Order: sequence, then C-alpha cells, then structure tokens
Amino acid sequence: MSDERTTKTISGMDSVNTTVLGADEIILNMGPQHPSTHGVLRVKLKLDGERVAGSECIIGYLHRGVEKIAEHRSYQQFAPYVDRMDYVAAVSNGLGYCEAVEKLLGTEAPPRARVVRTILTELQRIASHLLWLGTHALDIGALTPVFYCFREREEILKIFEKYCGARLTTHAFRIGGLQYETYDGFEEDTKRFCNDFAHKIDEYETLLTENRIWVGRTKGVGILNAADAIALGVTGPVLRASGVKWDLRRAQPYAAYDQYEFDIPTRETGDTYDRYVVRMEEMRQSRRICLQAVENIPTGPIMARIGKVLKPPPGEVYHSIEAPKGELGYYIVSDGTTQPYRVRVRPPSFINLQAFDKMAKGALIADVVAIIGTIDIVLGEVDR
Amino acid sequence: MGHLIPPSIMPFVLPVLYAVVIVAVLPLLAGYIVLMERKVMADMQARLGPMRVGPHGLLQPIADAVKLLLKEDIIPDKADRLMFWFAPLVSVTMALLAYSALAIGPAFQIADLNIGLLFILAISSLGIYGIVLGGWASNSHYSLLGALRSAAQLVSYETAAGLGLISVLLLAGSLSMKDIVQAQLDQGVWFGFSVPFGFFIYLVGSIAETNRAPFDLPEAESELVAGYMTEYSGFRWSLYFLAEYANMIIVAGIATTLFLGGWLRPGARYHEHIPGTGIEWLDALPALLTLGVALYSLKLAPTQPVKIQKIVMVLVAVLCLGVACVLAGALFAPPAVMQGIHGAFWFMAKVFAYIYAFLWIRFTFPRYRFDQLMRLGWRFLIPLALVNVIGVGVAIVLRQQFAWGPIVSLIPTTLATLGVAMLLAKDDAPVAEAQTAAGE
Amino acid sequence: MQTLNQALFIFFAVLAVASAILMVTRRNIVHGAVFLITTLLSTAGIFLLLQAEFLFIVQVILYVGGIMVLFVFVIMLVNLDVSMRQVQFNRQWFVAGALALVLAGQFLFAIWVGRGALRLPAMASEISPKNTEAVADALFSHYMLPFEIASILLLVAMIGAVVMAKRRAG
Amino acid sequence: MIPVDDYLFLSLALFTIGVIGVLTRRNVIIMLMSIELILNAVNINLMVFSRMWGTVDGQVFAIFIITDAAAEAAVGLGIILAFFHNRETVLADEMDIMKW
Amino acid sequence: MNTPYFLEHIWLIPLFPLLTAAVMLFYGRKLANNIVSYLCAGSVFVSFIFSVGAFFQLVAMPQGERFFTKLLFEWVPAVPYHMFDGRLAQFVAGWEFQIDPLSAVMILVVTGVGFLIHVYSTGYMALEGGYYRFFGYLNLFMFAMLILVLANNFLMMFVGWEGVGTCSYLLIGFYFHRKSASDAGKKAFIVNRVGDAGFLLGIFLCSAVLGTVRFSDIGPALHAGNFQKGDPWLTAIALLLFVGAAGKSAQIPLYVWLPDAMEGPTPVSALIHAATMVTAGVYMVTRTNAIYQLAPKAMYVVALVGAITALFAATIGVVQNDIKKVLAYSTVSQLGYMFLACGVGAFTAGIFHLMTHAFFKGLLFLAAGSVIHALSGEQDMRKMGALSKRIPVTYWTMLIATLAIAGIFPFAGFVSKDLILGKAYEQDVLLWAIGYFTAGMTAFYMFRLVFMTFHGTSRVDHEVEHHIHESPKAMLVPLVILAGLSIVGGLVSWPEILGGNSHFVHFLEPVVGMAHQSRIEPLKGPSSRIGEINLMLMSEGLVVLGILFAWYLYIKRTELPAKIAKGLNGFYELVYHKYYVDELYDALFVNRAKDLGLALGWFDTNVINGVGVDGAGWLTRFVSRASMWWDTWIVDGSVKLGARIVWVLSLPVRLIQDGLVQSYMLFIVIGLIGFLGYYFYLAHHAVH
Repeated sequence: MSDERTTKTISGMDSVNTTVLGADEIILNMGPQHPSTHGVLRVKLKLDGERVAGSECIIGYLHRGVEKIAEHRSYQQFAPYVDRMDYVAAVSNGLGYCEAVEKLLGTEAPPRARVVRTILTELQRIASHLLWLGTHALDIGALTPVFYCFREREEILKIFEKYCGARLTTHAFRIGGLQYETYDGFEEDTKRFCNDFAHKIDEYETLLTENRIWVGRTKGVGILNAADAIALGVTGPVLRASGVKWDLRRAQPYAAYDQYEFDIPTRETGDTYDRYVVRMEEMRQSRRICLQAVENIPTGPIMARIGKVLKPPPGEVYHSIEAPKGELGYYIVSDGTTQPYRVRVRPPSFINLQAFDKMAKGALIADVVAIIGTIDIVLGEVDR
Repeated sequence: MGHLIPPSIMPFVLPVLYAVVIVAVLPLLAGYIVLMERKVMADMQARLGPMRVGPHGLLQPIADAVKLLLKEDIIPDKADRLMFWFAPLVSVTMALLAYSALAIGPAFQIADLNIGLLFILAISSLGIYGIVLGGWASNSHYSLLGALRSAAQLVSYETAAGLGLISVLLLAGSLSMKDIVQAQLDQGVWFGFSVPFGFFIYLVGSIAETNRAPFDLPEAESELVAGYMTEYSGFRWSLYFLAEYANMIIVAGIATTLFLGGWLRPGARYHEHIPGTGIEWLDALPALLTLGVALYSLKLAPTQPVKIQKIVMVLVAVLCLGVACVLAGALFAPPAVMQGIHGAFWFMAKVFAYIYAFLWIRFTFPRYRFDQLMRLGWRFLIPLALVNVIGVGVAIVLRQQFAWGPIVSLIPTTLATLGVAMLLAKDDAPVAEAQTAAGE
Repeated sequence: MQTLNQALFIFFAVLAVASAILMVTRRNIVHGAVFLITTLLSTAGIFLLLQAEFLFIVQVILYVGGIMVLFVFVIMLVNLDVSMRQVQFNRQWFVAGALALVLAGQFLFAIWVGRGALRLPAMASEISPKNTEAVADALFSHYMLPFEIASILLLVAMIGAVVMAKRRAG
Repeated sequence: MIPVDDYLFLSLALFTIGVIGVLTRRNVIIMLMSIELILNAVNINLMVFSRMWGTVDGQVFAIFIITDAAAEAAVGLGIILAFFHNRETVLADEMDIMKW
Repeated sequence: MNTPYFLEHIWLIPLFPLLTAAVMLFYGRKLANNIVSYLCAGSVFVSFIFSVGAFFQLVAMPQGERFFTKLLFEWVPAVPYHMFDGRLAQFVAGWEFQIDPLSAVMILVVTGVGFLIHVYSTGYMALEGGYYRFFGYLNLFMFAMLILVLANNFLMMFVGWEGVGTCSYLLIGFYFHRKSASDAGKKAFIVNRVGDAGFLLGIFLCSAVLGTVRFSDIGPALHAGNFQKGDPWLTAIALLLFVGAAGKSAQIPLYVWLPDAMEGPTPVSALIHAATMVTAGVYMVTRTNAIYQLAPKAMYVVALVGAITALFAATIGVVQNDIKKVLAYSTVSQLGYMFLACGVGAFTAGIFHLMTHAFFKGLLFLAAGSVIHALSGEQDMRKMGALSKRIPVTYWTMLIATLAIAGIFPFAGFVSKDLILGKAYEQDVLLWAIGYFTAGMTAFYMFRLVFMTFHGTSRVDHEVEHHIHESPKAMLVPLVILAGLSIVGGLVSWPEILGGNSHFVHFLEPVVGMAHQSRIEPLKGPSSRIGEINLMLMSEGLVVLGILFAWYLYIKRTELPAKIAKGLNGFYELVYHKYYVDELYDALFVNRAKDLGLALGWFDTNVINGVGVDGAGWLTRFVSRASMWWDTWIVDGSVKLGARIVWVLSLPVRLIQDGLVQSYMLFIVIGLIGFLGYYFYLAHHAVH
C-alpha cells in the first residue's frame, strides 16, 4: 500500500502534521508533547488503518551534551552530572561512574562502602521499577497503581534523603567510596521497608497480574524474541523477558554482588506481559539482596586512600553495571590530566529504544503506548 | 395559587417548574459528582484529594466552574466554526432533555410518557451527534478518531444495553417509568435481583455508553490525548463535561428505575409501624441518616483550619439538618407528599450508589483496547443478552402457565445465562492474537 | 389546544422544509447531514402531533439515532475536502429542477382539486395510551409475514453491507 | 383542526425537494440523503391517512419503510465506501463504468 | 562382427565433459568444491576410459581397416552446388565422429593428459575463487578439443576449432580482473581470428575444388579429380589451411599470443597451451596430409616456417626470466619442430613428437606451476634458486622433463626429436641444420631454467622463503605419472636402428599411407642407418654441450651472463624484447586497425549517418508527411465519415444510455409526469 496515489492533507490536518498516503495510510506524529511518550520522545508512526506499519523514533529534544561537559570537568566535578542522565535511577548512574573511575585509578572502594553502595543501588532499582510500574499501568489505563507505587517509592526516597540529603539526584557516592557514613537507623529503615514491601508487591499483583483486561492489553503485545533482542543489543529486563539469562550482577559482579544470593528472573515470550512479570520479580529479588546486605554491613573505612587531586594514568577503561534499565556502561579515556579526555556513556534506554520499531510493527495504536511504556525509557538518558 | 393560573396552562406549570429546577441544579450536581469522583479516587489511592477550596474541598466544584467559565474560548483556526459551536449544545441539550421522562420519585417527573423508557433511550442516543460533530468540527486527527471511536462504541453498546433493558420490559410489561417501578413493588422484588444478568449487561453497557473507564477509549488520555474534546476549552469544554456527567446520572437513573426499584424504599412491602404512631420504622431511616451526616459535619467544623471553612462546615451541617427536618416533617405530611419526598431521597441515594460503582470500576481496571472492546460488546455481551432475553421469555411462560413465583421462575434463566456467560468468557480468552498475526 | 397544535405544526413544517432546502443546497456534506437530521426530527414532531408516538420514537431512534449516524460516519470516512471544492450540481440540474417542479405542480393540482375533502377526525385530547399496543398488535398479527420478510431484508442488507465495506485483505 | 391538505402540502414540499436533490446533486451521499427525505415525505402521508382513517395500518407501513430505509442506507453506504476505496470519488457522474 | 561397443559409442567421449561443463556453468555456484572436483575430473576420467576402450577396439581391427565412423545426425543436409571445375557436388556435413589411428592417439593424449591436469588443478586451484567456473571452462575445452580431433569433416572440426579458441580465451582471461590477463585473452582471440580466417577460406576452397569437406572423402576426391602434384589449387588450399594451423599452433608470424597466454592459470597453460590445443594445427595438417603431399611448395613453406619458428622462439627463450615465458617460447619452438616434421613429410614423426611433447611439456608446465605454487606466486626465475632440496618431487620430475625435452637418451624427447631430425636431414640439410642448432639451444635454455630455479644460491624473497612448501598430493601424483610417461614415452616408437620396431609410426602409417608408399622415397639401405646413428650422436653431443654451457654460465660463473648480455648489448636487447615483434605488430596492424576504426567512424558519422541516414530520414519524413495527409483526409476521412454517420444516427439512443444514475432517474420522473398527466386526463374524462 505504499503507492502514494493521492498525497494530500485530510481536511486541513496540518495541525497535527498528518498527511494521507493512499486511502488507508497515514503518518501520525506522537510527541514530543504527548502524554504517554514519557518525556520528549517523538514517534513518527506510519499507520495502515489502526495498525502500525512502521515507526521512527526521533530523539534529541533533551540533549544537554553530558559527554562533552565531562571533558571540561575534573573527575570529581563530573560525578553529579551523571545523576541527570537517568534521573529516576541516579544512584545507579553514580555507582557506574565511580566504579569506572576507580578502575581507571586502579583502586577499589573499601568493603563497607561496597556493601552500602549495593544496598542503595538495589533500593534505587526498586524505586525505578516502581516508577515504571506506576506510569506503565497509567498508560494502559489503570489509574490507581501509580499512587501505590509512589507511596513505596517515597519510602525509598526518604532513606536516600536521610542518607545524603537529596531525593532525586542524590550524588550518593564518591570516587573511592562514600562521602557520608550511614545515618543511625539506616539498617532499621531499610529492613522495615523491605519487610513491608513484600506485601506491597502482592498488592500490586492483585490489582494487575491476573486482571483480565491487563492481561489482554499486555500479552502478545510488542513481542521481541531472543535473537532479535540480542541482535539489537537490548539489555536489562527487556532482554531477560525474551528468555536470555544475562545479568551483569551475576555475569561480571561489581560492588558486593558476589556475596549475595539472588535469582535472575527470565520469561520466554518477550511480550509486554513478560517484561512486567520480570520487573515485578526483579523487585522481589532486589529486596532479597537488600535484606541480605543490610544484615551484615562490615565495619571499616568508607573511603579508599586516594588523593584530593585525581590524575589517573593515561589509558582507557570500560566499566558497566546492571542499571535498572539494562547495561549502563562508562568508557573513559584519560590523558593523565585531572580531566577526562573523553567520556562515553552506553545508556541502556537509548539502546533498548532501538527495539521499539521491531516491537511496534503490526501493533495497534493503543499498543504503541504500552510498548513505549514497557521499554522503560528515560529521555534524559536517551538524549544525554 | 391555583386561581392565578389559567386552567389551560395548569398542566404545564409543574413540569416547567421541574424542568427549570433540573436545568439549574444539574450543573451543580455534576460538579459535585466530579468532587465525589475525586474524593473517591483519592480515598482509593491512599491520598486526600481536593482539600483547599472549602472544607474537604467542598467548594471545589464552584471554583472549577468559575475557572472554566472564565477561561479563554478558543476555536481552532481551521475548525468548522458553526459545528464547533453547535456540537456541545447538542450534547448537553440531549442530556438534559432525557431528564424529562425520568421519574425522581413518584411525584417528581416532568412527563410520565407511556413510552418513557424508549423516549429516554431515543433522546440519549442523539447525544452522540454532539460528540461526532464536535470531533469532526475540531479538524484534528485525535478529535476525529475519538469521535469515530465514540460513535462506534455507542452504537455497539447501545444494542447490548438495550437488550439488557428488554428483559426488564418483559417482566414489567410497560415502558412507562412509573409502571415499571410499580411492577417491582407488585412483584416484591427489584428486577436487579430477578434478572441479575440483565442488570450486569446494562451496567457494562452503560459504562461503555458514557465513555467511562475501562471503556474510555474516545478520550483515552494516553492514546488520543482527550479524544473528541481535545480542541475544546473553557465553557464549551465544560458543556461536554456537563453532558458526560448528566449522562451518567441518566444511566444511573434508568438503572435505578429498572433494576433497583426506583424510588422504592428498601423493604417497601414491610409495614411495621413505630408503636404509637402511624409512622413506619423504615420511613424514619432517611431523616436519621441525614441527621447523622449533619452531626458529623458539626463535629468536624471546629477542626477546620480557617475560619471561613469552619463557617462553611457549619453551613453544611445546617443544610443537612434542614434536609433531615424536611424528611422528618414529611413523615407527618399526607402520604402523597411523604412518598414524593422520601422517594426522591431513595432515588438519589441509589443513583449515587450506582455512580459510586462506576467510579469504583474506573479506578480499578486498566483500559480496554479498541478491538478488545468491540469484541467484548459483540461477541460477549450481545449473545449473552439475547440468551438472557429468551430466558426471561421462558420464565414468563413458566410463571403464567405454572404459576411459579416471580423469583423462582427466573432462577433457571439466571443459571442458564450464567452457563452461557462462562462459555463465552472461555471463548473470549484475552490473548492478543492481533499483533502476532500481523507482526510477521 | 387547537392553536397550540396549529402553531406546533407550522413550526415543525417550516423547520422541516427550510432545513430540507438547506440540506439539498449545502456544499458541506456534514452540514447537509445535520440539516437532514433536523428535518427528520421535525417530521418526528409531526408524527407526535398525529398521535403516532411509537412512530415518533422509531423515527428518532432508528432514523436519527441509527441511520443518520451511519451517514455521518461514512461522510467522515470519505474525503470531504475534495468534494467541497467541486461543482455541486450536475449538468442536468436545470432540466431536472424544472421537471421536478412540473411533477410538483401536478401533485399540487391533484391536492388542490381535492382540497377540503379530507379532514382529520376530531383529535383526542390526550395522546392515545394504546398506540404502541395497537401498532404491535397489527405488526404481529395481520402483518406478521411482511414483518418477517422485512427482518430478512435487514439481515440481507446487514450481510451485504459488511461484505461490501470490508477491506479486502492485502 | 389541521386539515389533511396541510400535511399533504408539507409532504409534497419535502418530496419535491428530495427529488430535486436526487436529480441534481453530484455527491452520492447527498443523493442518498435526498432519498431518505423522499421516504420521509411518504411516511408523513402514511401517518396522516392512518390518523384520518383511525387505523394503524399506515403506521405499520411506515415502519416497513423505515426498515427499508435502514437497509438501503446500510447497503448504499457500503457501496459508496467500497467505491471510494477503489476510485477515490463520491461523485455520481464519475460513476459511469456500468455504461458499457 | 558386432559393432564394437566403444567405437559405436565414440560420441560419448566428448559428451561427458560437455555435461559436466553445463552443470558447472549453470549450477556450479551452488556446489561444494569437492563435488565440482569429483564431477569434472570424473567425467574426464570416464572419457579417458572410453578412449582407451575405443583405442583397443581399434587396434583389434585388422591393420588396414582401422577406420570407423559414426554418424550421430545430419547437420547440413545435402546442398547441391557447382564446383570450380563445373561438376555438381553436394555440400554435406553431419555430426559424424571418425576414429582412426590418428584420432585414437589424439583422444588418448587429450583425455589422458587432460585427466592428469584436472587432478592437478584440484590441488592448484583449491584456494582460488571461481573454482566451478574454472572447471566448467576446462571441461568445455575438453569437449571442444575432443570434437576437434574426432571430427569427420572440416565443418565439425571448425566447431571444435572455434570451441577450443573460445575456451582458451575464457581461460587465459580467467583472472579477468587483471587487465593484463583480459588483454592477453583478447590478443589470443584476435590473433587466432587471422588464422581462422585462413582456415575458413581453406575449407571453402577445399569444398570448391574437391567437392567435399569430409576427410575420408578427400583421398578419393583427389583421385577422382586427377590432380597433379603441385596443382596450384591444392597449394592454395594447403597454404590457407596452414595459415589456420599457424594461428592455432603459434607459428611465425602468428605466435605472439602464446607467450601472453601464460597469464592464464598454470594448468591451463599446461593443458591448452602446451599439450593439446596448440597442437591442433599439427593435427590438422596431418589430417589433411593427402592435400599437402600433392603440394610440395606448401610443404616446404610449412617446413621452413616450422624451422624458423623453432630457432627464433628458442633464441627468445634463452633470455627470458619468467619461468612460464621460457616454457611458452619453448612450446613455440617445439611446435616449430612438429611443423618441420610435417613439412618434410614426416607426419608420423610430427604426431609422435606431439605426443611426447604433450607429456614432457605438460609436465614442465605443471612442475613450473608447482614451483610457482611453492613460491606463493613468484614467476621470476631471478628470484628463485636452490629449491631442489625444498621441493624434491617437483625438482626430480622437472629434471626428467627437461632431460626429455633436451632429447637426452633414452627419454621420450630423444626418440621423437631424432626421428624428425633424421627425416629433415633426408629432405634438406639446411632445415636439419636449423633444427640441430635449435636442439642445442633448447638444451641450453631448459637447463638454464633448471639451474636458475633449483640450483645455485637462493634468491627467493625473504617473506616468501618461509612459505616454501611441497605441493599437495593432488598436484604431485600427476607430476609423477607424467614423468613416467616422459621417460618411457619414447618406447612406443623405439627406432628400429636401436633395436626397436617403430610401433607407433607403423600404427599411424595407414593415415599418412601415401607418404610412405609412393610419394616419398623410403629410407635408403644400411648406409642411411649409419647416418641415422651418426645424427643421433651428433645431436646428443650438441645437447650435452648446451647443458654444460648452461652449467658453466649459471652454476659455475654466475656473473658471466650479465657480462655477456652487456657485451652483446644491442643483440641482447633485441632478443630480450622478443625482436620487437609485438611492437612491430602494434605499429603495423594494431594501430593501423585503430586508424581504420577512426576513419570508419568518421565515415559513419559524416557520410553514412549524415548523407545516408539523415538524408534518408528527411526523405522519409517528406514522403510520410504526404502520406499522412492522404491518410488523414482521404483514408481516415472516409472511415470517419462512416463513423460520424453512425454517431449521428445513434445519438438519441446514446444520449439515454449515458451510464449516469441521475439521468436514468430523470427519465423516471419524466415517466411519472407522463403517467400522472394521463391519469388526470382519464380523471377529467371520467368526471365529465
């Protein structure tokens, strides 16, 4: 149906920038100002009736040149900037960056710092997944879960706030370890949250998991098989939902993950429902890690002995962690000065977004919303 | 007063009065239903909802209304101005017109038509023009898609809902609202209990007809922004809003009349009197309930943070007290007056209960996809409704031929319909075969 | 009562004729459809005046609420912009109009010749409560066969419409 | 008392307008709508005579006519839709492929 | 006697390679390399088996009746025509396969050597792209060559002739992405065209003079025509045919393509440009020896050209540094020998030399290929040396071949070469002298090649040094077999003087029977025997001298060759540049041809296109305009008039049937008006 017999505007549809291709094909622009594109993503959809015949993601509306900024900041100065990439998982961003620089320096954070880092990062994973769950459900039309999710996320943010004073862009870690010692009651807060949270997840699942409409809206929608997922470089829960058991926490452990037991949930089909189930299970596993970690935080220093002025030896390093959305990698080139010569970030959302076209082809418009939601993108990270 | 009015005009006086009252009160009512919705939503979502304007946000609807009326009225450049102007009027007019046949209590009715129910259905089916023309006139893709979806949805579910109503019409043998209520009184059972599946089908159908979640596709925010209302703002938008909520009240009114016994009090055939008086126990219930609300408000009043809020709270308490007094006073009035007033109370209570169910459903379920919605309508509800209607026909034969009781005769029907429903539900497995087929 | 009825008749009649004329002459089909709806509603009102309230309801539900929705639906599916810019009347409009007026004249002549001969019987003061039942009785007894035939006609039309409007695969 | 003539005149007016619409408008949808108008005019006549004779036969016929109109609209619009998908026109004088 | 099976199915021999060639060229891309190898080599092997079968069945026949033809189908049906002398003849040609001792020898050589080279190629080409293509061409070549040698008439032979030419072109240009290779292919093709033109003219003349193109009918035709020895027509035919032979067999002046043809893969050089195709000319001359024997002048020309070519090519070969070029010139030289043999009437000796040459020259090429393979593609002998220990098998086989070509007793070359020299001595001492001197040079340059390649100090590039390796078995086995044949090949016709019985020569005698029976004197008595021995000893002596000279120059005093080259600067340059023949041809023919092309182009543009075409176009337009006027107004006009009349007559009907629904409705209204009017009319009358 690609013959453009009559390329013309339908009754002055200029207002939404829509043209008619043939009798049944239209181009529809979703975003950048659309309620469910999660920020300033713009999706150009070619529709054949109500079905998506092709799609194109247009990004860059939130580009701030983070990587370029890095070249003009010292290593420590750049650390807060990374929080602004995936701003709903700032702690994870910081962990990746700090560990990458530590690797470059050839040092390692002390054990205590590593465990605290693990706890905070896992809490951040829960928070990120909660935010995803809420908005995803909202996109599909379930109005209520989002508030429940934010209620629990609030608890996590409170822990962050008590720990470092910030809630969203925390800058929780420093190169070489931690700036702050944990506050009194940190363990109790974490334990209490984890214990309560078990029932809360059940509550969300009651609302959604076996809900006929929810299942109908998500099962079989946006299928991404394992081969495609790997070919597209997709990582994180999206990859695992396609049946690939790949988790950097297990594959190349960092922080203190090698000390804890946890499962890597996978599913087979790789549809939206599977990604939902995988993320739900991941939250349970994160809770499990937190509980194990908080039971046994070693004592000792929280900061490695590194100088005030960081001058890593010339060289390059790539370090990646399992961020909530997938593999978050930092590639840093040092020229021996106090400022990195080049920092390149491998953001999971950006790579995962590539799978959108594959998932959306043949879907209905209503599914597009579900599919965008299920990839779990943060435009701050995509555009950087 | 009677001598001031010429006799030829006399029959029109009361209806006109009612009409004026309805037109005047309905926007306010709609506003407060919105408030109720927000409060219910907040309660379900573990938060407070509007709290700023008035005590517990009681004045919020008025603030909203003022805001809407003061907003700039924007007509898109390439819109069809005539239709853009005309469409919301159609919507709201048809919604209000439908009230003319609705019986709010035995006394409050503008016209008791012998085809009352059909009239309401006919008029409310015209409301669709407001949506379709508005969506078309906006000259926006989202609007047009929303309008077309709305039209398709309305036409589909009107069929199902209508078939759900027919089961009641068979039982009542009349189209007049009053007669239907009377039939429920005569048979001693609300039709909602004797034909539960008719009620269920109408419930689902009415949610879909009013474009409420989970059938709110025409205005699904995440897909079509605001559907047919996307380009509307200010007063015109509020007209659509009003129409939507007015329609909610109408479907609730229909459901109340047909399935929940209309203005009948619970236990309408139970006539135990309070000793020593001619007052029935149950008739005292409305007054006591409102009195309770009044006292509760009064108790809350001192806790309000601002003085003006305290005053408003007290005013609310006084209002409720006044209503309680009216309700109590009616006990001593002639039976016709008493039944009129109490009937209106019970009717409104049931309507709000029904609307509460709407809200409850809305905040619990995700949204259907359009093809799933159509499938539900055509492949589940309509076959089920047909089975139900046939079943009710059989039940009536049973009742007439074998003198089975009004409830007993319907039990086989209900069971049979239940079986069919389970069969259909199994057939309607929620698997989106759609994409897997087309995605290859 | 008489005057009221008279006034209502004139109101409905004028409304019907005026919007019918507008319907035929409008460039914009959607406007045309709206004017047709107005005509149909006016006609429904006239039915009410003629104490055929069941027909009134049928007219509103079926004609306005059903058939015309279908029309509006289709109008929105087909391309409007183009047809609005085109010439609205065909080449034979003058001849056709003239012939239509001749036909009207003939009818007018016929009615004029027989004017005053037919009168409505005195109207009952209230709307007959039995109208719906009477129609139902007639429909399900005397006109049972035509009724069934009509239902089959509808079924055939439904299948035909589905077949024709269905998009061919590919 | 409204004489029957008035109804007949009204019916005639609507009928004539409908005929003119059918004969002169190029747009097929408007032609179909004009046909609806003609049917409507007929219905008025039926109703009037039904009222005049005090029977409901006219009303029954009117019901049949409305049924007919519904069928006609469904099929007619289906044809128009199919035609539009193929030829991208709704003009009657461009629909002349049946000539030969 | 039942018809022998293999003879009856002689046509199968070329068919097998054709089939595999078709499979390769159509489906080869999809086949795995080993399947390609098995199919192609297998089909040639089957052909070889059939050839052996046919050979033995032929041998089994009585001496004088060893002749068999098999007509597959008619090709050119009898076309009557007048010969030069006015007699009526029929031009007939069929797909008729002929086998006699000559053909039998040829098919054995072709399929046998061909099979070995196929086997060799599976190793040599293993890592090349276009494997299937190579084998497809190779098999196609086998088919064409077999058609050539099995042909019963000139026409069919010409098919094979052109077929081998095409395959040669394709295979020389196998590495078509290399410009030099594609140029070489073109050169071979174009130079051969000159020869082919002569050949074709010869065929025409033959059919015009003799009234037949069938080989077996030539003898009877000569008798019937009562031609005298030295008949000018026959001389003309013989010379024309020799032009063709010279083209195909690379004789002066048409030899220039063969050295360039070395651009092709080495197995191709071995098969086509050493063993088989280039010998087609010799074969053809032998096949038509009946004509030649009646044209002594033509034979002298043949002998002279052969001798000069032999010497000329040998001198060039002395100074070449490219291992394959040396072999190429050597081939030209040896082909000269064969023509010399034919020219002096020793057709059998020519064919015998052809066969032995196929063995040792094929072997030389294959061994050279093995060397090149070992040195990762290096062909320059100045960058070789001291390889004898590194690739011993190649070395020993190559040494055997060199000894054979040099004519060392008792290798194959000795027998065949001395047979030729002996015959030449009988005919003309001058020719013998040239041949004799050439034999010495051959020994010299061949041992120069061996010494430069395998002995002395290593001059191999450092990088290549590491990769030197013996070739795979698939390549070595054919080498060893051919080496064996090179040693014993002479035995099939061991000279009577050395106690042999010249089997081969006798076997072939029926074909060239006339030569031995009447026209040429038989060898004279015992005195000639002594002469023969003396000749042998003389040539052996010269050969040994040549070898020693080569040893002295290239092993002992390696600095000497450069000095000599310097001392004889002008001559060396002349020889090194192959006597500037290519340049001469460029100047004389190629550039003149280009000039001619330009002139023709000018002529085309200005005369043909300008005056002819444009003028004709103008004329045509003028005429057509007149014709159009006629058509429009007179022809069409009358037709249109008829149509117009019908149009007018049909107007009322057509106006009604316009396919527009609204017009039909209008008629409904008109009808309604009519009916109403009629009704009113009736009502009016009814009232009154």
